[in-house]
Amino acid sequence: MNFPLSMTYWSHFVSVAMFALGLLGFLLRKNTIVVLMCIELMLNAVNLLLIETSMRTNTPEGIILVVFVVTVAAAEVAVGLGIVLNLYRMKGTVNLDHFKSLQG
Amino acid sequence: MRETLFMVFSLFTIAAASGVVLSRNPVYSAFSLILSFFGLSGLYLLWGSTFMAMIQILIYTGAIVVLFVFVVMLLNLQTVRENSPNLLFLVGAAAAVWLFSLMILRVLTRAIPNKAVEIPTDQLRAISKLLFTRYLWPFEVLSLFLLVMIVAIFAITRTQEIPQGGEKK
Amino acid sequence: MEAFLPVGFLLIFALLLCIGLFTVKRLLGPRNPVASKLAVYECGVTPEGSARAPFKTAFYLIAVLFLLFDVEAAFFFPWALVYRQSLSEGPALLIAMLVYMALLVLGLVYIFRKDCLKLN
Amino acid sequence: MEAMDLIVTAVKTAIIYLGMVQVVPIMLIVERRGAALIQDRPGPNRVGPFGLFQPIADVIKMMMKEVTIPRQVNKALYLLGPFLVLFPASLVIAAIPFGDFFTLFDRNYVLQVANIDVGILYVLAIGSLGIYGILFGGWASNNKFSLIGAMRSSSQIISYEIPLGLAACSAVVWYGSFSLREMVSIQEGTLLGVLPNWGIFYQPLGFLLFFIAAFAETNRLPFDLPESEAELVAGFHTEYGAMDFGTFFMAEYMNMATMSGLMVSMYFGGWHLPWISDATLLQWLGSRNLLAALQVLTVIVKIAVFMLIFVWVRWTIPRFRFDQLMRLAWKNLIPLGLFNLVLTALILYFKGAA
Repeated sequence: MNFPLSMTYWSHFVSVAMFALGLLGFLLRKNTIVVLMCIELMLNAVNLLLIETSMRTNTPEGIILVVFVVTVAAAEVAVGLGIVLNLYRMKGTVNLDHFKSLQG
Repeated sequence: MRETLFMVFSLFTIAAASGVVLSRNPVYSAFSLILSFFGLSGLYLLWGSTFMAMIQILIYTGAIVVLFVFVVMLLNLQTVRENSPNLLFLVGAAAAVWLFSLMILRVLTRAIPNKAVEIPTDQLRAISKLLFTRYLWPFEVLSLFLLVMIVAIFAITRTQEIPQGGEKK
Repeated sequence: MEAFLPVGFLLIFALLLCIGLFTVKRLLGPRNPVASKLAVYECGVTPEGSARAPFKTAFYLIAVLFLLFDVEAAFFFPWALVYRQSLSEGPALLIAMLVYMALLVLGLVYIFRKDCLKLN
Repeated sequence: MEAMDLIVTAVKTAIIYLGMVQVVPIMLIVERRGAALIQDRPGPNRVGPFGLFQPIADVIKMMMKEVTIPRQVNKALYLLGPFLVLFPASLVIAAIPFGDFFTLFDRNYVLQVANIDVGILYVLAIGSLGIYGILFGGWASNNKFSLIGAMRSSSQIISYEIPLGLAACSAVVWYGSFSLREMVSIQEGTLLGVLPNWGIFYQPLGFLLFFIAAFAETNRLPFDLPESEAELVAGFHTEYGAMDFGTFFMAEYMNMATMSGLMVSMYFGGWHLPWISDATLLQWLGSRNLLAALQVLTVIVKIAVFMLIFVWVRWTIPRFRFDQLMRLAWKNLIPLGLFNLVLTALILYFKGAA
């Protein structure tokens, strides 16, 4: 392998690493807000892969798909954080361990 | 040149992304998130997609993270106590590491052309045209979707006003 | 993308300026910390309670509405870019945008009617 | 790109950047003397002839002041705060065209830091980052005034970003391009033989929206809620002193210059002199570089006019209340921005159809 590895390689690496980091945070962190941030990380990992493929193979569909992903991400954050605020009003905390009413 | 820059931005992005996960204080997490999105937009730029790079900064960094920071500051949480490692914690970590190694193995073993690819210039006009012709219906649905979101958010936050009047029991 | 190379230079110069300002401030300014100098500034009154306390969530609504409208406004831009060129192809693009905007305006009207932002 | 090109580009960038930083000392004296003129008092007139060396004295004073880091602050973010505002303010100037191009060693260089094809999006995107310095600085200060000031300031900035974007969007519809350079080149010549062919005559409502939003984005009066001294001490920078405070002000003046530059490029013909085309000027002057110098001078004069308007408005219009501010943004400016967009599209459509 010659040293400055290709951009494709790095894109895949960053994408996978970011997705794994997001997943790690999503599973391990207890702060609901940080968990939502980790979801954003995972979405962005996928976005990077989409843009990489779209630009490399010169197909515009990937970028159009990213446009939709961005919108959905924005809406998800807006509603998600609204729910977090509501939960905080009811329980006085954002620690995920305290939200157990659905556990039975 | 381009490859080296790409490597620098890649490492920067990953470092910032790990900052999001590892910071105890949610404010630092949000700050790392900004840096990570900034790095990502650099990567998009290096791939030649200037439009998406700008949208990344405009929407993600300029609006979505603002919302995160707002909520963190409005609630003014001191650090939430993270649980000490228990079984569930270990299973979660193992799952993430397992998935990571699986994916990275796939990336490494697949023959990726390790040569500089021809970067096409961003066919911005062509993409926009496509968005408003072939993908017009999804695009209009997007608008409807955002409208529904506005209503939904108002519905969620309105219930908040009830305990606010008479202080919490 | 080559067009963005000078922005890299600008980034470096801006960083240099920031570092310069930081060091100048550190080197030239005297330092004589006294307890009352380092206290919270609240017009001389002894501060009561921490500033880190939760407060009104009205700001959240503004931020959320900004986020949604910013997303909508951002996707006007690709349309704006191609609109002038495609005038000869009939009103398809104009109608597409009008429908898109009608939904946006509907959201705006909803906000005003329900008075989400306490504007009235 | 050759090494020579790189060096010329770096030097050009440095000169433009240093030039933009010079806005700060100049505006210090202009603002104080302008305020004095409007309020019918002498103003600073002791240091040097007509008080012209006052900014130097001011800057030295700022630098020599004691640096206090209050006990309660979150140190890292507190120290970072001012630079988080200055940094985006420095980056935005990349998109502003100062002239067509100049020739050096038989090569042409654009009179602009970077000829970005998505110029207007770049400005909006990087411009929206300035909010973080305010938010993090205000939060890290751990002071009630700072936190409330930061929240108010950021709510104001985000609310006015939408009309700003919509006004810019209408301009994009009209010019059919994202690049500020292309927008300026379209504005050459005359309209109906009497008026200069400037964007303001095609987009009067868009300009008005952009103008109002620009005031709010730069936190200038009548929208200087975050700094309202009477009720909030100093808003988000209550706990900042010495050069940190100075850095916030540097950023504010640089933002003002950038906004003026944008308005000049989008609505006031950029480097074009009214009524005279570039080709005629080139004939008169005979040299490409002389023309470039004249173009830069034109842009600087136009920006200076806008800066004076900023000062003039500051001492003329009283401050809005917070709810009035929000009502203006959401109930007036955003619907007007949408209306302007539809109007532009319809006019273009019927003009094209006819």
